[in-house]
Amino acid sequence: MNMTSNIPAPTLPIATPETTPASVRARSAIELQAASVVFGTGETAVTALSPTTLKMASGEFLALVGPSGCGKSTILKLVSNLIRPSAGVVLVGGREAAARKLRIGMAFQNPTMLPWLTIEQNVMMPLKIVEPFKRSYRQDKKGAFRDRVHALLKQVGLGDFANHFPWQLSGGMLQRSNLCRALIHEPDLLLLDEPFGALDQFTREELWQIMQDLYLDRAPTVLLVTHDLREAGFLASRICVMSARPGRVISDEPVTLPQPRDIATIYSPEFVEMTQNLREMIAQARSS
Amino acid sequence: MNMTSNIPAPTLPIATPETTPASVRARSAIELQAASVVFGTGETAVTALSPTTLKMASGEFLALVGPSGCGKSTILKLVSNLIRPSAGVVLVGGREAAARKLRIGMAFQNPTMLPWLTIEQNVMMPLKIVEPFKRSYRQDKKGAFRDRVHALLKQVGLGDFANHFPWQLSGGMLQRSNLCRALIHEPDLLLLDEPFGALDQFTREELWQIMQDLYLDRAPTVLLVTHDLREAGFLASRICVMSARPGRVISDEPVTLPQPRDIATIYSPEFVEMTQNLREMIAQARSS
Amino acid sequence: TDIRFTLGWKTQGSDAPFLVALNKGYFEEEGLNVTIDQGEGSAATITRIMGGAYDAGFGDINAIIQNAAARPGEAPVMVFQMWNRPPFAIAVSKESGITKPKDLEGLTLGGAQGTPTTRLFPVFARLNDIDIDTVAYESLAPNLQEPMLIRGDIDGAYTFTVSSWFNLIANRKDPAKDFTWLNYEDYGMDLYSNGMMVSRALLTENPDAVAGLVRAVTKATMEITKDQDVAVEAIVAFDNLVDPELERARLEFALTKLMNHSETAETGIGGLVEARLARSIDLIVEGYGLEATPAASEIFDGSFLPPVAERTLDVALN
Amino acid sequence: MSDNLRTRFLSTSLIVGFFLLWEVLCIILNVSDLVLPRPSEILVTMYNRFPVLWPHILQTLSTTLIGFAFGVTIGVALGVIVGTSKVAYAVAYPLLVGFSSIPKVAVVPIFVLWFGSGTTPAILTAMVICVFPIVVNIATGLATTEPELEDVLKTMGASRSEILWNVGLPRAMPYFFASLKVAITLSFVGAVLSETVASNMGIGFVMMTASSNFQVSLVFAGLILLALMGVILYAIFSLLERRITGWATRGNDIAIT
Amino acid sequence: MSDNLRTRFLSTSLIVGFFLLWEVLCIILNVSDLVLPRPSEILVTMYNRFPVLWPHILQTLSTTLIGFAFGVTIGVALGVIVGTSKVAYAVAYPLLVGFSSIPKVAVVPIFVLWFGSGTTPAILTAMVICVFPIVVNIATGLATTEPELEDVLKTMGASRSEILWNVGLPRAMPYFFASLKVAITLSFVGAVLSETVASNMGIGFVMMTASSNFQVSLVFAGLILLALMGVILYAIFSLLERRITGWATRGNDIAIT
Ligand SMILES: Nc1ncnc2c1ncn2[C@@H]1O[C@H](COP(=O)(O)OP(=O)(O)OP(=O)(O)O)[C@@H](O)[C@H]1O
Ligand SMILES: Nc1ncnc2c1ncn2[C@@H]1O[C@H](COP(=O)(O)OP(=O)(O)OP(=O)(O)O)[C@@H](O)[C@H]1O
Ligand SMILES: [Mg+2]
Ligand SMILES: [Mg+2]
Repeated sequence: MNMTSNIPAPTLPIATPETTPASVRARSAIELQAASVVFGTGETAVTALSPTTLKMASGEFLALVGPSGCGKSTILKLVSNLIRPSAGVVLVGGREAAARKLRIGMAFQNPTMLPWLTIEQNVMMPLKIVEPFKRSYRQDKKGAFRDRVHALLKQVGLGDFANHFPWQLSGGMLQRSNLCRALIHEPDLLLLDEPFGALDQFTREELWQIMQDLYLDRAPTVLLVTHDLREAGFLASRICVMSARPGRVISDEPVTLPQPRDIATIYSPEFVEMTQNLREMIAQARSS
Repeated sequence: MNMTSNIPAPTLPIATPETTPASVRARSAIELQAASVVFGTGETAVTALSPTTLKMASGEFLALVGPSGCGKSTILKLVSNLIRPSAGVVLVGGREAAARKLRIGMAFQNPTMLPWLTIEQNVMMPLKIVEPFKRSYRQDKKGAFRDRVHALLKQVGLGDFANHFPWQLSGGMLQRSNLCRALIHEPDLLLLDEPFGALDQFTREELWQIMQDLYLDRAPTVLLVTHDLREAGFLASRICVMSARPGRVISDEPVTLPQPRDIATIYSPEFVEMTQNLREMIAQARSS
Repeated sequence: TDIRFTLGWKTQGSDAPFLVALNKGYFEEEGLNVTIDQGEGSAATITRIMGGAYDAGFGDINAIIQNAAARPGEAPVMVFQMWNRPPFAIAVSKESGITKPKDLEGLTLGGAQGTPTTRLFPVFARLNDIDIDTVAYESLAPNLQEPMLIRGDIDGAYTFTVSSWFNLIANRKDPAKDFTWLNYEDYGMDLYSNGMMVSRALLTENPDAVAGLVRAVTKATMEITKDQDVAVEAIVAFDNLVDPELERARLEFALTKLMNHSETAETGIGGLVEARLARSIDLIVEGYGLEATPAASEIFDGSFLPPVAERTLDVALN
Repeated sequence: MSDNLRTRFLSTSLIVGFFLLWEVLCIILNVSDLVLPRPSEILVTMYNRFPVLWPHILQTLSTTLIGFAFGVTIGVALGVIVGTSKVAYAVAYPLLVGFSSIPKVAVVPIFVLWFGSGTTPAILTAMVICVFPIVVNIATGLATTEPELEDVLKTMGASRSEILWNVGLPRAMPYFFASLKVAITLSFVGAVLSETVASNMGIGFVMMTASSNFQVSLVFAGLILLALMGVILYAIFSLLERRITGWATRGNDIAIT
Repeated sequence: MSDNLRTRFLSTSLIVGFFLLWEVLCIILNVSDLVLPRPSEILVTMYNRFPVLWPHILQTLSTTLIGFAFGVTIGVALGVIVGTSKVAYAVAYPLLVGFSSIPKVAVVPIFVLWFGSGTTPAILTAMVICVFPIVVNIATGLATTEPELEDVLKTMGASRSEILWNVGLPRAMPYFFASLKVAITLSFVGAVLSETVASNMGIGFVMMTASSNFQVSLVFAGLILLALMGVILYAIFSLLERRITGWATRGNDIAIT
């Protein structure tokens, strides 16, 4: 696999708004106001999320950590407007359910590639659906789009698998294509649900680098769910810790380390201290 | 969640062969002789596994680490006889394709719960299919089996979710039920494909403990695929490192630390050194 | 003896002889256990019997002739010639101004393919000097004939008078006033038509049963010529869906227009005149271009009929 | 809940609307009742003739259900065979497709010749006519089962029949219920068809008698009765379907407070 | 490969065996050729009468295909509506089930009275008869689409129609192809039915003529021709199906060396 972290974020071979105007940018600020989610009714009701309040400015990179089943994925679904809160309000760019109008890139926890499409076609999907790419797609710029997809796939080490079907890929490979699909259309808001979970440490670190470059370059708003405190510390500008189900945000700290960070940073004493602190906080939350 | 690592491995409330006879045990020795797997033909052919030779004695706990897509899952599928090698031989208990006769517990990388069954029914499935439980199942010992399933689910923190359907669970919860399904019938051969990948560190460590207790108690043969070197070091009696696709085993080292180990062990200098060594080995293999 | 009996069509008043025999137990008196089923057409009766599903039935003698020519020794045999006049006619609307067969040239006629009227048209055309190539044919299901005739989709219909007459009434037309009927009988086709036939097997293996059948039917027939109330009662008992008044009218139509050939005076009802049958056979053989000419004896067997005196037709409508 | 009620209200009124439209169109376009009677006429006829119709309804319903039950059994069995064996697939499909392309009217007389007229051929026809859609859907359901799900049982050492019972058939249930809806309507058609050809009982017989006498509104009363029976059975299957294949049609059920 | 060949050989010989069995049984049981002619007789008749039959074959094939094409279009459209809207589901299903439970023989005369005899009612009948199975399967396919797959497009801000085109319909393809197999056979039945009721062309007309002339083997020649046409169309759909829904019927394709 020819993966080096020096490769720049995928260059766009076709004319698209390279820099999103500030007005649009402001739209990607996120606010949860006492938003809660209850699935089902009666005896079988499950509170997936306690009333949670959380604010994110545009361009922030927030990492969300917390025990299994605490409602992390639920928060991502709320923000992306896939589900509505049972109570409370979810605002994106100051408006309810405004996420529709936004360019969102979402990497689901479970890579849900469409089984009838090849990896290339799957990754191409946002270009087919999301404006302004959609327009060019119709104008038959598919060739250029294909190049773009191939470039991105190559970057994550899947250059040879563009024409394979999802079920012909390994778990980690699927997760990487899942990430590609979330990134390909340069979203203003990135919602990533454990996007590196099934990857070995090295592949993971390479993708961290790519992720960081992309963030520093385009400054989208990013909400990253992860179980890896080092991942959170390396990438995020802020880390929120959630309690066990039904979850609430119990800690909300900025990461003060300067960006860009490099892999060596995670072995630095400040970094180790920070992760240790987080660890303890989570441990406490669990026992309470 | 009321999860303490002190809970013993699930006690079996019904009469089943608690200790597998030695003769059966010997059957769970594994041997791959230059086994290779090629998917597809012609141009699209993908070599999933280079000719690989690997031996495991009965009762061994082997951890398999390696970069994404190198063929780890493929090895598990070979051993469980889900696929046949394109070339070479796969022996279980000294015989080809003998896995059929063996009590195997397999946790797939992607939790494949049957969507029409509740978690309880899903976890119960091996008791319905695998001898000698099958017999008792027919004799309507379902009540006892249900207790057993509930006990195990409770142990992994899913006590409240027995009657939920798979799609009502979070990613990590699904993975835990997936593990339960692999363990419920006390298999002689455990094949675990990243069974803790989607879990937070604490839940993960608790499950490590449960896993270790179970291993020390019943000494099944275990083949564990993982990306977490600490997990490998904590649990395994031997660690194999694979090269990038098409994979081969490039390093095969025993873990000399005495068992049982506790979580503190992973912060001990020997342990850290061991993982550092593994890390370097993998890094080298990647760059070659 | 079990006898499976098929009617010529759905339950109609004209089937009364059989239904009365059934209803009043005349078959039982002869030691026969008869079950009667509805039919699919008076020609299909022959197929049903030849196929072995039925032992006896009410059907068209002309279809027997056709089959006897093709499969000598297999076709059923007529044992009671119920209708000695043919119900075959072409109906055209009065407005069309058609009065004679020749006028049909250049028109479109419609009708079911199974109806003898349709199938005998070539013979009719030749006898009446019609250029058959100029007459277009429209194949229609029986229940479409009258509606399409009324709507003018076809110029004329190949009808079975005893059915069509009343279908036109049901369609709120006056069959006598609104339509002209070109009866085949009036234009050189003095054919016999429906009657009771039995399978060859029954005839040879159980002649007593055949005799019984004929006796029972004769008795019933004689009874209904005098008393149609009995007939209507039997019809409704067999099929309570029918309109009793309509079926009474249909029965009267059959009695007065299909069973009253002048020859009946000598042959009695059920019998026939061999010479006339022979003429019919020739007509049919010629009309269909059959390869063999079956003997009259192969078509009709009058030996089971009771003495003529017991079969003298004297219709009294009440 | 209120959403549910609204759906029900809307759908009921639309169905009622359909019949109203039929009534109104018949009046406006001046359609002769000999061609297409108005629903109100049909209803009156149905009401008046109900005592006479009742035994025929029972007859048709029972022959249809018996034939349908046999048909479903055979269909599922054949579907399983066709869906799991390549040879069976290659043999059975062409034969079944061929047979199904044949109008059953042509087959009924053969049944009548072999089994006499009446109930037996009606049951047989109801049976043979409904087998094919079930076979197709069961076979497709089995063939499209995700191999991953089967792998779960394979690793447990499950036999082929265990895999079929625990994975294949449950997975094929949505397909099965879809085919049932088609099959039951075909069964009715089959039974009625056979009754029109050779029987002295049943809705088919009624319709034949009525149509040969141009009692058009009685014919249509028969048709509406058939439709009603079909709809009632469909409703029963729907209930079953909701219970059994709920997992496949799940949506999000978030409690909004 | 050799496995494939063996399957083919086995299935061909089984199909041939079926016809041989028919032939032999007819001879042994001494079945009258008025009831069920032997395949050999049918073949001879078919061969002898082929020039006469040919235009009728073309007629039936073309009306069937036209009706089928309309039917599929309407079926898919209706299926999409029924599968995506609750109200449509509650309205359309009962009406469709009711209509489908009615033997089409009763409907054809109405078509004939409205549109004249011949090709138009045949096309219409072929059309209406094949709509229902398609609706059912498309609707079921859409209703059972995994919400996770739809979510992928929803997060991209896709419109309902985009989700339908990119997720719903591709997902429903296995269901669609299953229903096509049933639908094409029904279309043939429908077209032939209409031809027997009112037409001067087509296999249905031939069969009517033949049976009124007691030419049973010609009737059966017509039936066999229908079956053959059905099988050929089925084969074409099968090819399409394999290309389009291969993803759903995938297996492991390990190269054994
Ligand atoms: N569709 C649903 N129906 C019912 N309950 C649900 C549904 N989806 C999620 N839940 C419940 O909501 C809770 C939170 O789920 P969520 O997926 O947000 O957890 P998570 O924080 O992402 O966990 P993990 O780290 O394991 O992925 C869980 O208890 C789960 O059982
Ligand atoms: N069914 C299949 N058809 C074709 N190729 C396959 C199939 N399954 C796996 N492969 C290929 O085999 C290779 C090894 O896959 P495998 O799943 O064993 O990887 P892995 O080591 O488990 O990786 P990961 O850590 O990402 O899960 C991959 O390159 C994959 O593309
Ligand atoms: Mg989650
Ligand atoms: Mg894997």
